[in-house]
Order: sequence, then structure tokens, then C-alpha cells
Amino acid sequence: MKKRGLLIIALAMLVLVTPLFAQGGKEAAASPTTLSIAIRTLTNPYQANYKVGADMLGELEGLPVVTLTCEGSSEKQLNDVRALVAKTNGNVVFMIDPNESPNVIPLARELDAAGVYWVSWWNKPEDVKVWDYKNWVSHISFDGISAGEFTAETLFKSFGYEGKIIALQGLLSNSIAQDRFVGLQNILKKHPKVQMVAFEAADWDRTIAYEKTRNMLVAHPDIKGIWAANDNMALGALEALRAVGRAGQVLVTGVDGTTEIYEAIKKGEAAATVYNDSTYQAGIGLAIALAAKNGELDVAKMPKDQRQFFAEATNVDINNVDEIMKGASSYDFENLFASFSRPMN
Amino acid sequence: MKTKNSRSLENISTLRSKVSASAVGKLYHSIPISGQIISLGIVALIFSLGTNGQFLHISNIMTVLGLSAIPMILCLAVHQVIILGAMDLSLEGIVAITAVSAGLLLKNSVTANDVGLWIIPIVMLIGGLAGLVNGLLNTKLRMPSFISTLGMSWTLFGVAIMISKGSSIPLRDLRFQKVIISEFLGIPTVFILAILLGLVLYIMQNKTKLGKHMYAIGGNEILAKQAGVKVDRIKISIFGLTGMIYGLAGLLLVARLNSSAARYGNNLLFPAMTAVAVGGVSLSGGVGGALNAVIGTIIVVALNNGLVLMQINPYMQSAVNGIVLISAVALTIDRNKIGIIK
Amino acid sequence: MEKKKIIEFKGIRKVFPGVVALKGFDLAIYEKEILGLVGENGAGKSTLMKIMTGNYQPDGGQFLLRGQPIVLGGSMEAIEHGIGMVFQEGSILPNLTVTENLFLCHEKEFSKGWFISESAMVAEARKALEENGLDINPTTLCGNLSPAQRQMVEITRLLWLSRLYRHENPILILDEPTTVLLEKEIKTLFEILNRIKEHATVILISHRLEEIIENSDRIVVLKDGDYVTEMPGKAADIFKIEQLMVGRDMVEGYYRRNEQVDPTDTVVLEVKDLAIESILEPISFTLHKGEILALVGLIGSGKEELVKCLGGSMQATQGSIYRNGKRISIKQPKHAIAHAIGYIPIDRRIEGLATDLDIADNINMLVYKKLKSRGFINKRKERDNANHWMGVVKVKATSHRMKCGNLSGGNQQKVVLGKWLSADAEILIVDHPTRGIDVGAKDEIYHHIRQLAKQGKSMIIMCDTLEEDIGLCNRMLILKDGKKVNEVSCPPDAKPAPTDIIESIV
Amino acid sequence: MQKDGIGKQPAIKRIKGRVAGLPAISYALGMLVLFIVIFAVGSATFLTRYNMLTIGNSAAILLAVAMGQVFAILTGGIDLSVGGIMSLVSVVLMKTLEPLGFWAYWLSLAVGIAAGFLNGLINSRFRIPSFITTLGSNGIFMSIAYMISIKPLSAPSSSFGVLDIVNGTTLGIRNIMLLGVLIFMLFFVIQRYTITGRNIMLLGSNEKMSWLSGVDIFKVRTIAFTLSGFGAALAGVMLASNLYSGYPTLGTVYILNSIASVVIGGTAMTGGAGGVLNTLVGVMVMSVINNGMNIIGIDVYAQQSFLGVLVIIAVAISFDRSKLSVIK
Repeated sequence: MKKRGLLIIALAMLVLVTPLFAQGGKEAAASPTTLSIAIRTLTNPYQANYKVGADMLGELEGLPVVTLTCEGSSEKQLNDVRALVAKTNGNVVFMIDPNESPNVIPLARELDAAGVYWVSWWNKPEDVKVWDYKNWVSHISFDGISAGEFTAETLFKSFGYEGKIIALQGLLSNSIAQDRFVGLQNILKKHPKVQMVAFEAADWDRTIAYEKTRNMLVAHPDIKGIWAANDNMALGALEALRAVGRAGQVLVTGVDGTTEIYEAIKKGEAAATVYNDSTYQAGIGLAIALAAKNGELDVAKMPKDQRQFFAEATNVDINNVDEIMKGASSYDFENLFASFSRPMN
Repeated sequence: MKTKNSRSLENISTLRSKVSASAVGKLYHSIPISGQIISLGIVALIFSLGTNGQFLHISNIMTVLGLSAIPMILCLAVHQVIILGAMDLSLEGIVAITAVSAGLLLKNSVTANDVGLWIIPIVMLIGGLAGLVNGLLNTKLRMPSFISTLGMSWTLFGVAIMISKGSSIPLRDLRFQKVIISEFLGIPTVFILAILLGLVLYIMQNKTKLGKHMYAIGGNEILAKQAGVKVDRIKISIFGLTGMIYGLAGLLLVARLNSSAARYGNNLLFPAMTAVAVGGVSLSGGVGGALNAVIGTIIVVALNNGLVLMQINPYMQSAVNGIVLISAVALTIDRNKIGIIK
Repeated sequence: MEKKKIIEFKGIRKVFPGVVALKGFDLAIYEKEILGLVGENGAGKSTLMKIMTGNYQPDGGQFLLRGQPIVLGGSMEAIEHGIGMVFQEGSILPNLTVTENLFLCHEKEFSKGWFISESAMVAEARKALEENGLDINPTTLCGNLSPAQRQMVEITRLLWLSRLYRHENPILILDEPTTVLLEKEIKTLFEILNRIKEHATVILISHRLEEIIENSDRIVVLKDGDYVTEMPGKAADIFKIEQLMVGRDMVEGYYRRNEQVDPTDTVVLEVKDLAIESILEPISFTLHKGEILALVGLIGSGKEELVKCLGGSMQATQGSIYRNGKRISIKQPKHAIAHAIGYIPIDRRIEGLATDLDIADNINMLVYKKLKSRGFINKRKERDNANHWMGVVKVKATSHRMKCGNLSGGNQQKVVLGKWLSADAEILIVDHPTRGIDVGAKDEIYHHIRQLAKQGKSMIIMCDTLEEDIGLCNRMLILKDGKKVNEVSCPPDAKPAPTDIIESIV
Repeated sequence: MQKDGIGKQPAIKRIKGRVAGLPAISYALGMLVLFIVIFAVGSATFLTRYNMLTIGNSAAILLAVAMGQVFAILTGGIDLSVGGIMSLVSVVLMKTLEPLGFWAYWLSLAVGIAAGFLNGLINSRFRIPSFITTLGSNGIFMSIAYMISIKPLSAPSSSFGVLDIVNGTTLGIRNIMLLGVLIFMLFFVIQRYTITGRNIMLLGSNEKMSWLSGVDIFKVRTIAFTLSGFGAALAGVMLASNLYSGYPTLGTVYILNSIASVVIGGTAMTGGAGGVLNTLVGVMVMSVINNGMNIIGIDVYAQQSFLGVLVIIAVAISFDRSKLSVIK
């Protein structure tokens, strides 16, 4: 019994340890650079559009594209990135939407060590600076606070800046969720007659948003508007309003810019959203990283404004929704910093 | 043979026997879900005090009933497998795949399909087939259901993502949502639907051979087999039936939100399991039934409703849920019926 | 009396890889009789039963049922032909009601359309129970019934089934039916069996020869897969049967009386005014070093509860226990163990052994502390300790790593004994040491008990039969209705007659 | 006697018989080798040193949770709160890293152990099934993590030095892997060579008997869940160090993954059979599958399904049915 156990351990160890001392099988050095995006999931249209953008650039450049999804596990994201670096022997560039903001630290250290260029979107702790790392080309984000401010402002305008609202937050621990909520609170301060009577966290999820809104509507039947931190939750809230027959009377707002919310805006059921073009995000992110890899960008000499900055997002309301819905006819991945809006400290 | 039980069990059972001796005790024991009713009462009492009676306002009660419909249907589905003594974690995967199928087959803005009312048998068929596979894996391949259904859940969720390409599919057929929203005599129709399903299952459990045999398997599979119960066939049919009901729930979820996506399956399993446990269905099998599932779901939904009404900080809600789950089970669990607590 | 043959085996033969289970013999079973089937473990009893219930098919010879040769495909088919078996471990589902259990799998007899009529089922159940003279509410959960009642429900079920399949003369096989029953319940069981005999055949398998002799019309002895002899019941001689079963003379007299030693004067355990509310009135007694004390009494006499208090699985409401003169308190089994009191339970598989684990694990479980070296359990010490005690109690197994579930009942009991000996238990409470054990192994157990007494261990025993109690003990304590009614000394040369004792028990 | 019987059987049957007689762990091990071969054939980079280190890294963390989980499962229970414990521990670690330095590790581990102890206490003292206990306490631990910090916490750069104790490498092997080996050995010794470990096995296989034999079932059960909390705490600390961050949903995915690893290794959910060694193999299988899917380039849409199917296949092959008469 004992011997067999030891034998089994020895075998298992052997299987795993042998390759440690073997030289890695080098793939042909001439193979093309892989473009890779590491994102959260494909179960959400916003995230799924990342893949569209990456594929678009891949086709343009004639390079292979790999999509990595972590399904909410930071550790999986890190390991998937590692696995791909291993697979391509470092001949890869990344666009990464970190699962949680602090994850950029291990990613930055890992990719610095491997000499792989990458660009991050959205999440980064404030005290982590891109210029401390040599292979982290840029960090780009949309301004969550200003998005929250725009949607709140538009929502309040719809009912004349006087009345009660309720709010739906995203996943509590998520910094984007918190930024957008800060935006809402800023506008609330500006309009003292608007009162936020209740808020709940609905984890970016449409079903949860529906249920929480139904419950909140019981306690506060007299609200004038519902602010939500993304479109998904806004649409859940909208269906909840429909269930109590108040869709259209009480408006909702979201962020992301999905077709569904545009239609709601057109029908007069939603007030506003902010369009973050994830197709462009993926494409331009990879383009920047690729430029660094190909030597077109000298990372060490890039100005700080290009290393981390806020990108222009499109505020959408009833005035421009038709135009936005037509969609971008084509994407320009040549002009790398065209979307620059303001620097990030 | 009380003496055979271990020490702390004896204390409880003496207490119990004292309680049962009284007239109130007799009434308590004559109703199978009396413990759960008391729990619900306590929840209602706390929340009505906390919300100045708003909790017990008729509009809120109707909201709770309306919201409890879909979780109730899911709980009614999963509790069947639990009565068998097995476990079904495939709920989220099956709901995802049926939700996506419903979204793609009904009139929608992505494809040109429009199957209309045929969708009802179609989702039930899809769910039923998935459930059948669960049953076959458990009986024919002799895999523990906990893990085989977990694998199934992952598999089906992946398939749902693949066929929907991860996006949500807005519906263009509003009939289903109208049914969901509508009321009958002031009661949400969808709740009546769930109760009807509960009634059907109750009758099945108590009045048909399938139901009786299901309990026999939950009590002791080997003995049931000896007595001539066709264990495999019944397990497979219950898994299949459960899958069919998941399919129905998937369709209702889609109808309620007027769009469909794979992720609608997320976050449904643990609430359903909580409802099963709070309702008093023994996780070791053979004890409890449709009534328990119904009351368990209402308790869980009322709890979530109350937390929102009372403006409990969202950060604290999972803790409150956890504490209530543990204490509700602590109060209502019949330790004599369950035997060894694992 | 001329009776009709209902079952006939002709040259019946069954071979398993490497073993011939049935060597090919003839045997006839008649209508309306109780047939006792005896033999050691491995004699072929259960193989024969399994052929009758369709779980095995014979490799040779013929199995004739009601004159027709027949091959049964399974227990359901057997039931359809009027052969039902009551299993040792019972087959009643505790989470169903009596009615549901009775008619499990035959609900269609009561269905109207798709649905079952509950009331019709309950009415039929009540009728069926009454026919067998049982006072059981058909709507109670079987989990709330006593083991005896469950067995009665099972018998009722089988009889009802044979009627359902229109068999005037059903065959009822009972495998060790009395193992889980109490004396009073056993009496009721046999009363019922005798009544059933009027229209059925009962085949009885038991290790308790006394009850076989008392209740069977005919006894058939099997040995090594072969028919040895048969004899009429009632008049049979127990020692004769045992000799036939074992195939040799029982050594040195029964119960190893000649090995009995006189206890010393040292009092190792003293119980003073121990009482349990509404079960046991204050009782006092002493136990000496090297003494075997038998507790005798019917169910309800309080003896079971008394030993549970000593073993720690139950608590007395008043009174005190002194160990070597010092007062001790026993609230849990671990306290008893700390005072070197060991409890060998009646139900080995549930209370005595971890059947999934191996022999070494079971023998060593109490003494891991002693098997440590440098803070950790030492595998070598573990093996040595297991092998040592396996040798002492003579467990027959291929290795100390053999799974206990695969051992025979006798060997399992020896493992349990080994476990307590290894833990240096000074006082052993032995609850029905020979229950469900075949004759050969029984003798070994007696031998061990005697040896232990010789070594100065003290024992409190409760046996299957009064004869066994008398034969084994130095002294017996007779309890009745929660009171100590008598104390009888049993020296080896002047054992009291059972009849004298029974008077004070009943 | 047996020999004669076998001698007559055809060769294929003989091999079948021999294979069937092997312990469950050898099936799991065989499957591990099979998967490794498949992935190695599928991609030349699978067996590179860098990738092996990557697998080892993720395996080490999963191993730590699963090592704890297996003790809960050996008693016949289950621990659904490992995710909550991991999250809580990660938040505590990040919060206290700056003031306490290396001592933050000990504090975090203590928090995890306390959490496991609480589970054990509720389960054994109040006699509430562990499924419910840990399902409930998982929410409680997550809420506590939220109370400590709503925002994801990142490690201050001043304390990278401390974290690099876990993240660094020794002789070309990641320290976290060495830690994994140590953790395995620790739990292996606990299961095989301590009285507590033996008592957990006893309890899992026959609770009533264990009690009658003087095993303090309350204590043993509590210890089993405390060990589970300890494993989760170790995993939480390793993961948080690895990611330089802590937040209240960090551990969620490890709940089902740890259970799946335990079962794939061949440990029965009913308790009493299997153990730490089996779980090592189960963890390896899970980690290899997760990594290999990316390496051989399974389409990202299909990965979830692929994982599900592989888990089903893995359990179908490796699950030890010999000891169970009933599969639930």
C-alpha cells in the first residue's frame, strides 16, 4: 500500500518534472505575430464585440487572432496569458481588459519578463503607473465618472430636475461601477431637488436588475427615473417597469451603447446611454501594441499622455441615437491615438 | 428506539416529544410544512416591523408572489431530483440552452424564425433531452450526479454561448411577455402557473406509481430495487422531467425580459437550492415534496424582497441571506428524519 | 400426515469459480410446513435460497416448483410464482408509510385511471395486517416502527403478493429473521409463522438452533454444499445438530465450561443506585476482576439501557459508578474508554466496525496514540499491532489490509474483540457476542471469553439465549421491569437449570 | 483455486480483470497521462518548461483548496464556503500587507482557519448539514470581505518584496509550486500519519461506530472543516500574492473546481474513501485540461463545453464505483 502510494507520487512528479529540464520546443521563428485579446467573457454583447474588433484587425494585418476569456477568474486570465506566451514563444501582443483592476500588476510583471508588448483597457489601480513598466505600452480607459454624470444629467432633465430616482449599481467590487456611481452622485449634488431614494447592486445582470427593480418599485412607486450603471441592467429595469405598466413614463439610463437600449431611446423608454465602442477598443489596443512590437513606437520615448489616457466615448440620447445606430462604416486603426480625450494622472 | 440515537439528538427528541404531547404540538405535526410556515411568519413579522407594514401591503405580496414564480418552477424542478437522493447542478446550463433556443426560435431581431406557440413543446423537449442525458450518465454510466450534472451544466452553457455568440437576442414576439405581466383576479398569472405546476407535481408524487417509487428510491435505492422498483427507468424519467421543467423556466425568463441570452442561466442554482433546503426537502433524499418547494421559494423570495424594502446595504445582503438560511434550517430541520447530519 | 411436495430439488448443483457451492443433492420441501435449514457459513444455505428466489441459476440438476421444472430470472419473477424472501437486513423503506411499503410496485392494483386511490390502499393494508393479527396503523411511517414490526410488514407484504398472484400455497423464506428482534417480538413472530403455516410453506434459516428446533416441523442439515441429514423438529437434539454441522465432536463440552475460572475478590466496578427515569429503578451491583456477569431479562427489563449507561451511549438520571473504588462519571463513550471499559455492540456492521476500512484500521482505531513514533503514526507499528491482535483472536484473513466488509460475521466479531483487547479494556460489555455467527466461530468466541476471564478481564454479557448466559457466566443478575429481582451464582459444576431462572424473568 | 479459474480465461478478459482490480487512483493517473499525451501531440509548446511552470502555478493554488476540501468530503460533508474564505483572506492580506509586512500572511491564515472553525462549529454543534452551513457562511464571509473593502485592493508597491517570497523562483521552479508540494506533504501526513486524519476517515465511513469507539465526532468534524478553511486560506494567500490583489469575489470559481478535482481524483462524495493522494491527481487533471485547452487552441466559444465534456469523461473513467453500491 505504502509502496504503491510512493510509486504513484513518483510517477506523477516524474511526468511533470521531466519537461522542466528539457529545452522548450522552439517553433519556427518566422511564424507571424499572434494578436490576442484577454477579456472577461463572451456572454455579453459589449465584451463579445471585442472579438469582432480583434478579428477585424487580424484580417487587416493578416495575423492570427486568439481570444482568451477568463469567466470571472483573475487567476485564469493570468494563466491563459502565460499559456499563450508559452505557445507563441513570446511572439504575441495583447489587448487586455483586466478582470479586476489590481490584476494589471502581475500581468505587467509577467509580460515585462517575457518581453511581450500589451495594452490594457478600463481597469487599473490609480497608483500603478504604466511608465514603470517597459512593455506595458498604454492603458486606456473611458471616463466612468463623466459617463455617470452624462446619463444622470440626461435622466434628470427628462423629469425636470425634481423628483425621486432609484439606482442600480454594477458588481460592487468593480472600480468602473464605482466610478459611474460617483458620477451619478456628483450630479445629485448639483440638483438638490432630485433625491435618490434607494440603490441596489445588480451585478451587471439583467435578471437581477429586473428583480431588484420590481422590489424597489413596491417601496417607491412614485419615482421619476432609474439610473443604471450599464445597459443590461437598464434593460432589466425597463422590463420591470413594463410589468407594472410604467414603461415610457419612467425613463431608464445605462452605459455601453447596445442596440436594445438605442431602440428603447427611440421609443422614449430610455433617456440616455454612453457608447463605448469595444470593437474599436480591441482593434486600436492591439494596433498600438503591435506598433510597439514592430518598432514603430518607441515605448521608452512615448509621452506620458500616450501611455495612459482617457478615450473619447460617445454620449447617446434621443438627439443623436439615429446617427449612432447607423454604426461606424469603417474603423481607422492607423491613427493610433485618435480617440484621445484627456490625460490620465 | 430513541436510546440508539446519540446524545444531543436525545435532548432534542425529548424536547420534541414534550412538544408533540401538547395539543398545539399535534396540530404542528399534522401539517407537513408547519415549521416552514412559522419561519415565513417570522420573516414576515420582522420585515413588516422594519418597513412599517409595507411588507404586508397587498401590492407587495403580489410582487413577491409574481417574482417567486420562476424560482418556484426551478425549485419544483430541482427538488424532484433531490427527493431521489441525487443532486442536479445542471440547472443553469439547461436554462441557458433553452433560453437561447427560445430566443432564436421565437420571432426575434437576429434570425428569421418564428415558431410561435410551438416554442413551448420545443423548450420542454430540449430541456427534457438534456435531463435524459443527466439520467443516463447517472444510471447507465454510474457517475455520481453531483459531478455529472456539473459537467453537463458547463457543457450546455458552453453550447448556449456558442449558438448565441454571446450576444443577447431581443424578442419581437410580445405575447409571452403579456402573459407574464398579466394578472388573474389580481394574482399574477405566472404565479398561478407555478402553483398549478406545483399541484401537478404534488398529485404525481402522492397519487401515482412514479411518485411513490421516487420516494422509495430516495429512501433506499437498493431496497427499492429489491422490491421491484425499476430504479434506472424512474431516475431517468425524473431527470428528464426535471429538465423539461427547467426548459419551461428558461422560456419564462426569456418572456419576462423580452430578450434572451446564455447568461440568463447564471445565478439561479444557489437560490433554488436554498429554497429546497429552507422548504425542508432533505438533501439526503426521500423526504419532502412539492409543498415544501413552494413554501421554501416563497420564504427565499420574500426574504430578498424584504431586504430591498428595508434598505439593507447591498454589501450586507449576502451575509443576511447566509444567516437566515442557516437559522431557518436550524429551526425547521427535522433531525429525526434526517438521521446522520453530514 | 401425507403432504404434497411443493418444491423439489433433484441433483441440484451450483459451481462458482474455484468453489463448488452445491454438490448436487436431492431435497424436497412440502406444503404447509416450517422447514428449518441449518449449516455453517458456506454450507450452501444462501446459494440454495438464491436459486429459489431466482438470483442464481443452477449449473446442474433440476428445480421443480409445484411439480414443474422451472428457471427463475429474478426476485420479481420468484414473487410472481409465490416465492418471497425476507432478508436479514430487512427491505422496508423507512421514509414510506406502512401502506406504501406493503404495496410498493403494485400500486396499479389500486389505481383508477392514472391515479392511485389512497383510501383503497389503506383499507386493503388494514385488512392484510389484520389477517396476520398485526396491530399496526397502516399510515405510520415505517421509520417509526420497531424492527419486529417492520419484519411483520415485510411478511405481510409477501403473503399479500402471493395472494395477488393467486398462489394458494406461497413459500416464505426467512433469513435470520430474529437477529434484530427482541425476545418478545421473536415470540410474536413465531406465533404468526405458525398461523401462516396453515396455508403456506415457511423456510427458516437461523444460527439460533434453539428457535429452529422449537419451531420447525423438519430440520435439514447442510454441510459443505451437501445434504447431510434431516430430522423432525421439536425433538431434535441441539448438540447432535451442531456435531452434524461442524462435522466433528464439539470439543471439551459446550460453552467451554471446563475453562471457567473463579473470579478474584477485587472489585473493579461498582454500581450504586443507578437509575434511569421511567426505565430503570435504582440498581446496585459489583463486578470482580476476572468475573463474567450475565444480565438476564426480557425486553423492557432495563438491561439494555443499563449497559448503555456503563458504555456511555446513554446517561443515567441518578446514581454513581465506582471504578476500582473511585467514583467516575461516564457521559460519553470516550469517558468509558478512558476508564478501560469497552462496549462490544450487538450490531457489528453499524455500531462495531467501519466495514469500508481494513482490519488494521479497525483494530488500531483506539490505540493510535500508542502507535506513534516522533509524533506520527508509524506504519510498521500499526502493522505489527494489527497482526499481533489478529493472531490473538485468530482472525482468518489474507492480510491486515483486507477490508472488513469482506469478512464473515464471526471474523468481524473477532476483529471487534481484537480492537478492544488492543485498547487494553479491563471491563468488556459484550452485547450478544454470538449473534449471527455460525457454530464453529461461536465456539472460538466462547474460548476467547474464557481466556480473557482467565487473564483477569471482567465482562458483562448479554446473550442470545438463557442457556448461553448460564453456560458462560460466573454470576447472573436477573432484571424484570426495571428492577433487579434476583442474583444467581453459576459455578462451573453447579449451573442452575434454565427453568428455575425463567420463573423469575417472566 | 482462483488461479485455475483465471488460467482458463482468454487474455483480453484477464487484462480486463487486472485493470478492474486496480485502485481508482491508477485510472485517474492513467487519464492524466492520457491528457498530457493528447495535449503534447496537439501542440509542441505544451511540454515546454515555461508552460509546465504555468500549469504548476495554477495547480498549486487549486491543490491547496482541494486539499482542504477533501477533508470536508471525507467526513461525508461538503465545503461550499472555500470561495468566500479565499476572498476574505485575500482582502485581509492586502489590507494588512503594508502595516504588518510578512506577518500579514500569518494573520490571513489565522482568519481562514477561524472561518473554517466556525463552519465546523455550526455543522457539528447545531447539527446543520454542511451543505447548508457552508452555503450560508460563504455569503457571510463575502459580506465581511465587502465590509473590509468594497474596492479591489492592490498590493502597494512597497510590499512587492514580501509578495515575491511567494512569486519568486528557486532553482528555476516557482516558489508557489514548491509551496504546493509542501502543502501536499503536510496534508498527506495529516491524513495518513495523524490520529485526527485517521479519525476523519473513521467518521466518514461509520459515524455511529466512531462515536461509540470514543471518537469525539464533534471535535473531528470541526477539525475537518477547520482544515478545509486552512486549505482555502492557503490558496487565498497564494492567489492574492500571485495577483497582487484581493477582492470579495476572488475565490468564487474555486468552489466547484475544488469539488470537481476531488471527485475526479476518485474520492467518493459519501465520505470515508479516497483522500489526499487521489486529490493530487485530480487537481493535476483539472489544471492540465484548463491549460491544454488554450495551448492546443480550442475555440474560445467551445472551451466551456469542452471542459464540461472532459470532466464527465474524466469522472466516468476514474470514479471508484467498487466501494459504492449506490451511485447518487
